[in-house]
Amino acid sequence: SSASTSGGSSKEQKLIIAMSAANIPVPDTYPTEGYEGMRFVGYQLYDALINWDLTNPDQPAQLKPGLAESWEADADDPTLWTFHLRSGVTFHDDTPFNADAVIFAFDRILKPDSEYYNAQIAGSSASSLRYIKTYSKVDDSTITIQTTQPYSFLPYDLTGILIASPEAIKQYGKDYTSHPSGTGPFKFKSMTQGQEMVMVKNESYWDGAPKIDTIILRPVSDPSARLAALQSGEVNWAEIPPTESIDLLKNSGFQVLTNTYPHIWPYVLNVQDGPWKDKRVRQAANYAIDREGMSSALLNGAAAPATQPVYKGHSWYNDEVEPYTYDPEKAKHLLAEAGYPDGFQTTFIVPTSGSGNMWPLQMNEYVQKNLKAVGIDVKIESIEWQTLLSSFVQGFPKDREVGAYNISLPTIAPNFYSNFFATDSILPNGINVGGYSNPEFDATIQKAMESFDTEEQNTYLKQASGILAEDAPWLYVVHDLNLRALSPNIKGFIQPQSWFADLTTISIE
Amino acid sequence: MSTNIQSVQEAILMKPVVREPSRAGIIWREFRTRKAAMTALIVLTLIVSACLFANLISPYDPNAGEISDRLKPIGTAGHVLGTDEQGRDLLTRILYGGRLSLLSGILPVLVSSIIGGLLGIIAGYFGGVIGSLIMRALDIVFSFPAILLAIGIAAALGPGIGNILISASVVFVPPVARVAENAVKDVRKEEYIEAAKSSGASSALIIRYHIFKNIFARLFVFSTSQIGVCLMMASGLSFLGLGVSPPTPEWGFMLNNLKQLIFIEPLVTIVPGIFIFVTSLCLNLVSDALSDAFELKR
Amino acid sequence: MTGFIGKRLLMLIPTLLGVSIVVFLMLKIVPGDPVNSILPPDATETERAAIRTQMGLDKPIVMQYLLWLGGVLQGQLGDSVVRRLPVADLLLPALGNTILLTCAAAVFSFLISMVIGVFTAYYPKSKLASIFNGLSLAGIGMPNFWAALILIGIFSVMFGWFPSSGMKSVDGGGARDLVLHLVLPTIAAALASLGVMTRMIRSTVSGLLKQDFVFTLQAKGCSSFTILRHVLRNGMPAILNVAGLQFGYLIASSVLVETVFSWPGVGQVIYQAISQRDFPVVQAGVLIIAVMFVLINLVVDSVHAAMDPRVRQS
Amino acid sequence: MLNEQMLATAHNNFATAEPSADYAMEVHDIAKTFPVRNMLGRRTGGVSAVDHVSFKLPRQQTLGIVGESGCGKSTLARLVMRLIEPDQGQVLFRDEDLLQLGKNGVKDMRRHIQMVFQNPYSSLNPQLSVLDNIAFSLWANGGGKAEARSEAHQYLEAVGLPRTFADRLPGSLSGGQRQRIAIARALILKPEVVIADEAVSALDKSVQAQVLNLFQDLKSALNLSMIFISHDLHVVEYMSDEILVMYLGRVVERGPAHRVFANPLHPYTQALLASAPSVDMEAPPKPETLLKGDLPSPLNPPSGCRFRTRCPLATERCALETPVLRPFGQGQEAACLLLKEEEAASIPPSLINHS
Amino acid sequence: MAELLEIDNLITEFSIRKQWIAAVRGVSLELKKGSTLVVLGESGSGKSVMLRSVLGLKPSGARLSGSIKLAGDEMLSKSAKEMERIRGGRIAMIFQDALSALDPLYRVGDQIIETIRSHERVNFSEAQRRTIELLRRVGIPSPEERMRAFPHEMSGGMRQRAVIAMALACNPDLLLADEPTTALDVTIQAQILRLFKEIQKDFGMSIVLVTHDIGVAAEMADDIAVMYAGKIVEHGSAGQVLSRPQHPYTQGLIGATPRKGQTGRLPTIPGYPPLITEMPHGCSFASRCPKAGPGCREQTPLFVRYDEDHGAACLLLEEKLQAEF
Ligand SMILES: Nc1ncnc2c1ncn2[C@@H]1O[C@H](COP(=O)(O)OP(=O)(O)OP(=O)(O)O)[C@@H](O)[C@H]1O
Ligand SMILES: Nc1ncnc2c1ncn2[C@@H]1O[C@H](COP(=O)(O)OP(=O)(O)OP(=O)(O)O)[C@@H](O)[C@H]1O
Ligand SMILES: [Mg+2]
Ligand SMILES: [Mg+2]
Repeated sequence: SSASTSGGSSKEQKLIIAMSAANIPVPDTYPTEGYEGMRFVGYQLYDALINWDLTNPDQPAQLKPGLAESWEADADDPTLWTFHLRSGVTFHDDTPFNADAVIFAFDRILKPDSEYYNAQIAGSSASSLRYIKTYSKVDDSTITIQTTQPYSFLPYDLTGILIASPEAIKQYGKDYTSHPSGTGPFKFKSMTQGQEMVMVKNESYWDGAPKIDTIILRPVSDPSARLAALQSGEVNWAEIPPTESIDLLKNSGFQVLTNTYPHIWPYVLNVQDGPWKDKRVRQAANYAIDREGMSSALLNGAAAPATQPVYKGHSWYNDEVEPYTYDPEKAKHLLAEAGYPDGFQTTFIVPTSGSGNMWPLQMNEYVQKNLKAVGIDVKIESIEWQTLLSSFVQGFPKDREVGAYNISLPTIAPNFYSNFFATDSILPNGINVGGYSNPEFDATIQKAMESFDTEEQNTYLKQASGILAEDAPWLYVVHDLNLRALSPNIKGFIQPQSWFADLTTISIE
Repeated sequence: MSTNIQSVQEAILMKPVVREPSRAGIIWREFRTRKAAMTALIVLTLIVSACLFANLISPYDPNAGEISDRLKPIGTAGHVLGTDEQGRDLLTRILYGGRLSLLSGILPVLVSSIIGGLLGIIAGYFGGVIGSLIMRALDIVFSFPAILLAIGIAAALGPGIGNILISASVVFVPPVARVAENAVKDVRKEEYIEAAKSSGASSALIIRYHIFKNIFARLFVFSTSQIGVCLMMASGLSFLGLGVSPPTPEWGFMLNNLKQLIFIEPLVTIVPGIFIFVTSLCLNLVSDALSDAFELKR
Repeated sequence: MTGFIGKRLLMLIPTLLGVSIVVFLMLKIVPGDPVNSILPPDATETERAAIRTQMGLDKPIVMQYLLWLGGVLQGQLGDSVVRRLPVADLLLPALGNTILLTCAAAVFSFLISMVIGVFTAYYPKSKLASIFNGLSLAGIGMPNFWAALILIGIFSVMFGWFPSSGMKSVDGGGARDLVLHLVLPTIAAALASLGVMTRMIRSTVSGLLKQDFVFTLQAKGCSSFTILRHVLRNGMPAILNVAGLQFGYLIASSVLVETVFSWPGVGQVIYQAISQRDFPVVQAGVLIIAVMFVLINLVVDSVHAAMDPRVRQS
Repeated sequence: MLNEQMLATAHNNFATAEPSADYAMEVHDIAKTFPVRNMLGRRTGGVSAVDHVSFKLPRQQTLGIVGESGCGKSTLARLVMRLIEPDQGQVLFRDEDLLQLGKNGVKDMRRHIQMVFQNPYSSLNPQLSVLDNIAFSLWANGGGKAEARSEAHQYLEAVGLPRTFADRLPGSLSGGQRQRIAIARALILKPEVVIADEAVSALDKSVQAQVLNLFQDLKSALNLSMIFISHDLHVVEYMSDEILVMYLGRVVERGPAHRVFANPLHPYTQALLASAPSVDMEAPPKPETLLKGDLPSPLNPPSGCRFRTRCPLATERCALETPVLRPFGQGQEAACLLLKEEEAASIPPSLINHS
Repeated sequence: MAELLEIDNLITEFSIRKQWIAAVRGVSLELKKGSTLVVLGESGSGKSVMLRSVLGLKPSGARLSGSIKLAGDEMLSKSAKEMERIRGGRIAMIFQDALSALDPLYRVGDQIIETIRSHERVNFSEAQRRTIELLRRVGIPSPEERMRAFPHEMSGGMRQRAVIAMALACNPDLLLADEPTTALDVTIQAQILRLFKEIQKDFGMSIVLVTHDIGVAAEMADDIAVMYAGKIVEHGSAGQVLSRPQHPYTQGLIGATPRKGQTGRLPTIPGYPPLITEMPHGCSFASRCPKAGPGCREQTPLFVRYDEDHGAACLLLEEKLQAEF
């Protein structure tokens, strides 16, 4: 093939990634293009105080020290945290990393009156900043953070705040995104709008230089096009190829990778109004879905059944509750019990794209068919992801019946529980859009938040998962498996249980 | 040329008076001599009636299928064109889907022909300030990139076949109005319009009997030629995911669904595209021959 | 001549104003909030409101329009909400790419349709002519997104002759690489206009061949080549007119082809911007395309005027 | 060819003209200048198409208008019908000034003046049947469709066409037949005045004679007054009682047909007559010096006498003074500065010969 | 006497719906050097088709048979290239509508120059000089300027003069004029007809002039041929044909034209000419002929020369002549 290129043969090792995003992420400290931008640009160019450990494929990614070597909450005042910063780290522009850089990063998103305040990044990081009250520099390698309440999830939140070189930001101002500078394993080299971004390895990365020399990101939004690009050798890494191509790819020697990770593809049910108010109805729907058929047949193994917010094997997964099985009879029974022996009609609003939406409409169609079989007649309204988000954050329409939003979500950080299910997050105070409220759940989450012992915290979160499984405020369908395909010559990549990926371990043969 | 026509006409005169063929009859006779167009018409009729009587032809429910039967290749026993990703019979879905696809080709053209035709007639007949106001306003719509306009409208109204129909209708109004306006301007010069005016006829009557009847052929031919274009545009919008809601079948939407399989099961993916293609090809052939037939009559 | 162009330019102003107003109003009724493209789903309403204020989205629509228009008139298209870049940085390279693709498609379809159109007009009854006619009809009837998929299937997957997406190989660059990337999108984009142009050229030329002046040329004993020259010169305004429209359509309908081929063009950018509710990009993009569309037609009209003394003098 | 009986029945309720007034129509000093505008709609000049024309149409007689192409014959006809708004003037018809009437008044009046147009291929609606083409005028004036059609049948026969033509489309008819239909259409409104604008010019000679005969027959049978416009002098002479010769928007000569043709006064009339090819082999040879050059542009017509640029006799005075129509006896008038009244009777047959 | 043009039994047929239909049905004519032949006939009688056939400009799908000899040279056997040289060179043609006969986008002068240069190897300035000369010859004032005009900038008479100049460009032996004055006003027509006479005198060419106006025929013709339904029904010297028309059609045509001082009903020819696709048996004029006998509808009349310079194709005439002998 005339168009073949693969970085392996020569000395220069090139990793060419076909992203599913339609565009190159903007390389600021909160890149665009969602978590894919974080994955390929954010965590490659920058570090946070606390990073993700992406080296163990067998358990959900854990936190690990990033630019902070260690941290602790004050035993007497659990709202006061101290972070000990790593020394000897320099930014890509050769300026040193220190406490000032961290303070600058916080100022940039938390202090609206500071010169370099950036509202858009602030907005993007908002959910990570919600519990931070104050922060201050103690010395060059120490900072403290005061939270608004005892909040043990803070380290998770801090993974979302990337630290950039203050000098670079000051120097380039608005043009910073053409000269981004972090401490990450890769350095920015160049970017062509709509076409590609080139990053090169940071030889002096504090955690060991990456093995490959160059990463090239290409936005290829069409799954088939990604497949074609991989097959023709134009790229050696393709995110989410068409699920149907898995066997084909495997047979031709490509590495097809999947792994569970904190992602869920659910329906957020409207539990305040209409039939879904009744727990039995919600459970019935959960029993009506053939998750196995969806994940192994429709999606060809690129998804795993979901019966709780998190997947089996996750430390927050509650294996004491009976998981929902495919049991249409039981579903019908429950419906009859709830007073809907003949089922009912409802509308689901679903997106046409989004993470985990490998075949968005087909997946919804499949659920539609399952629910129809037990009498729940679903009308699907498919709208664009952005429209869906707008609609979602405004809650369910008041003037007509809408039973659910299909919205795929990350379940990385434990604050996910409070954000989506806690009573005090009900609209408009938060985005508990369905209006689910259970005091027992609220109490459990509060305890988790105030518990600074990981084991104990996990116990509470498991309990919370159990309650959510039983109450079924959501219709749990599948967990995405982060399908990606790599050329045979890519070695050393570990598919972690995470949204993100460690590209430093990779080499190309 | 005119002598030719004249003498043909005179020949008709000399003939013993048989029943005068109707206008439609004359056109049909002309049309019939074109083999390609006749074939196209037959294929179209087959497609349309197969779609209309899909429920009689196919034993399957277009929305039912077993997931275990999914993606059967073309020629599978029981599924002539194979099955789709949910295991539904593809032929059945094509036939049912054809209803919407054909509708989305025809209805917007019909609507825009009526609206555009009316605007064009008014602009062309009265001219002056009203005329230029109408035409300039339509220019604005016209200078929008059509597919983006449609995407915009569809985005504004939300996806759904109804909104595709609306946006396609809007997109086709300006060209129809232009054709109508030009046709009216041509007809307006004719002496019979002046004769009608001098007999004291009102504008409404003149438009109805003289203008409309004489631009009808041009408008009709143009409109029929737009059906194929409209069909393609609507399916293009569906292809972008702005069309019908599942599980309703529609060709562009089916193509969109199956597009992920292009490299894996190319034949399955090609099927809905072929139907769009063949239908619009036939429509073009027919409208071509129609335009020839109409011209001959004139 | 300059007066002609000047007046035509003046007449464009209301049209373009109208276009800008319509875009604005359309965006007003589009549901979906650009703020959601910036914020994660779990952001709260206060966080959203802050962003909205910062972007000026809380001002009345008329105010927003006037501010934007003022900016545009000063050459400032604003910043992309989603991509946080100046709109021009985003649009201009994409526009360049689209124009490249469109020009390639236009040239391709113009040349081929010229040859086929003239041939079929001269020899309407030949076998080859009916084959050409069939092909041009097929071109018109072929949905370009489908044609694009098929082209990829055949030429990149089966034969591997051409790359399937993008406009540059990773190690590539240079003209050869670009041309290779350009081939399939060009064909897919050109298909429909190829058909339209062929038919249009055929009917123009065959109409002209029946004209008295052609007859006079024959009677004068001019060679067929001279006659063809006269015919083409006379047909050129009509042909250019349609070609101009087609060029506009090509730009406008690039969305589908660009999507399938991941061609980083303006159609893609605007389409994404619409779905991401990135209003400044949509506004500027649509306006730019509309301007190009009317400018192309202006150019066509001016060429017409330059070529035809009757128009020039009227 | 003409079915007299049909005609009689068809016209039994024809408004029998009261012979009181001598003139069916009087036109006074009518003028029209078409504005010429530039692209922005600003007026940059005008085409003086009809300039201060007056004439009287004697009842039940035919007024012939001759003149070169572009001299304003059609414009004059349309002005009289108020199909174009004149700049000034009076059209007296049935004791009313047509130009003062409101919109509805004009509509009512118009039906008494009907026109037959030049081009038989564009004067009939190709999409209406022959019968409906004729009947349309009646429905347009509020008649019922059925009655209109039955009346149209009578007129179809009156113009010498078989009833079997009724359902045909005009497309299948020859020029002569179409012109007959156009005449029937004009007559069905029972007009007093018929204006035939080059109604036979597009017809073959053999067919032209048929239509001319039809006009003659109808005119006498229906007591019509007619304005007959043509550039064919022989035809006008054959048809007309009175003649109006126009040049570049103005009347240059007027008078009884036999007088004007036998004794043309104005140099232009003379030139016109001399130019017409003659069928007679024995006709005197053409004068050596024919009219020079072409009709000047009506955009800026020559000053003074508009004919002076082509007139072999023109003097300086012709450029300064605008000639008006002056009587030269026996109802003949001409607008030429060089003619002396006393000379009129003994004016040489061709001034041009003597130049 | 040198016959410049001899047409013998010329048949021009068109393929209409897979049938050969003749528009010119066996025309035989001859034209002496330096004389003018006027072809008179109604619309659709095949006059233009005949002229075009002489030029070898048949529309695609038409076929010719018979013989056309120009100064003894058979035209029908010439190759396309040879015909190209003859057209505009030895034979020139002028059309009815001078506006549409000229290419609207080219200057009039350039169109004449182009004609000259496609026949003779002369340089541009020489061609230009000759063009100016020609324009002056046809009576166009200040030809240096007018040659730079576009067709639409000229008046009808001017344009027709330019077209005549173009036809004269290569000094043809034969000039074919298809209704050259029909679109013009009488005064201009008279000018143009006079111009024809002058140039004929100067250049010594022969002219075939097609018209339906008997007046024009009377003015111009040495010989007149009357055409009806694709055939010559009467042919003779102008004086003979006009003053002693033999064929009923010619008689009708002449009668139907109003003359000076004519009053009363005009004699007419009833009905309409037949259509080429449906030629009746026998005499094609029979259905309209007031004198037609039963034989006329069955027997096709032959062209009989009953005088040295006069002949006609009419059965009645044949009978009459036979009776005389
Ligand atoms: N290309 C053609 N194909 C078929 N029939 C034709 C063609 N050209 C001419 N004819 C027919 O041949 C006949 C003679 O036409 P022609 O143009 O010679 O008539 P004409 O005598 O020149 O008439 P006019 O006075 O109107 O110019 C007509 O009946 C015409 O319809
Ligand atoms: N609607 C109009 N706008 C501008 N000029 C016009 C209009 N109608 C006629 N004229 C001009 O007025 C003049 C007289 O035209 P008119 O048609 O009355 O002449 P005519 O004598 O009928 O000529 P013909 O014999 O060619 O029919 C012409 O110069 C013509 O160009
Ligand atoms: Mg006129
Ligand atoms: Mg002719």
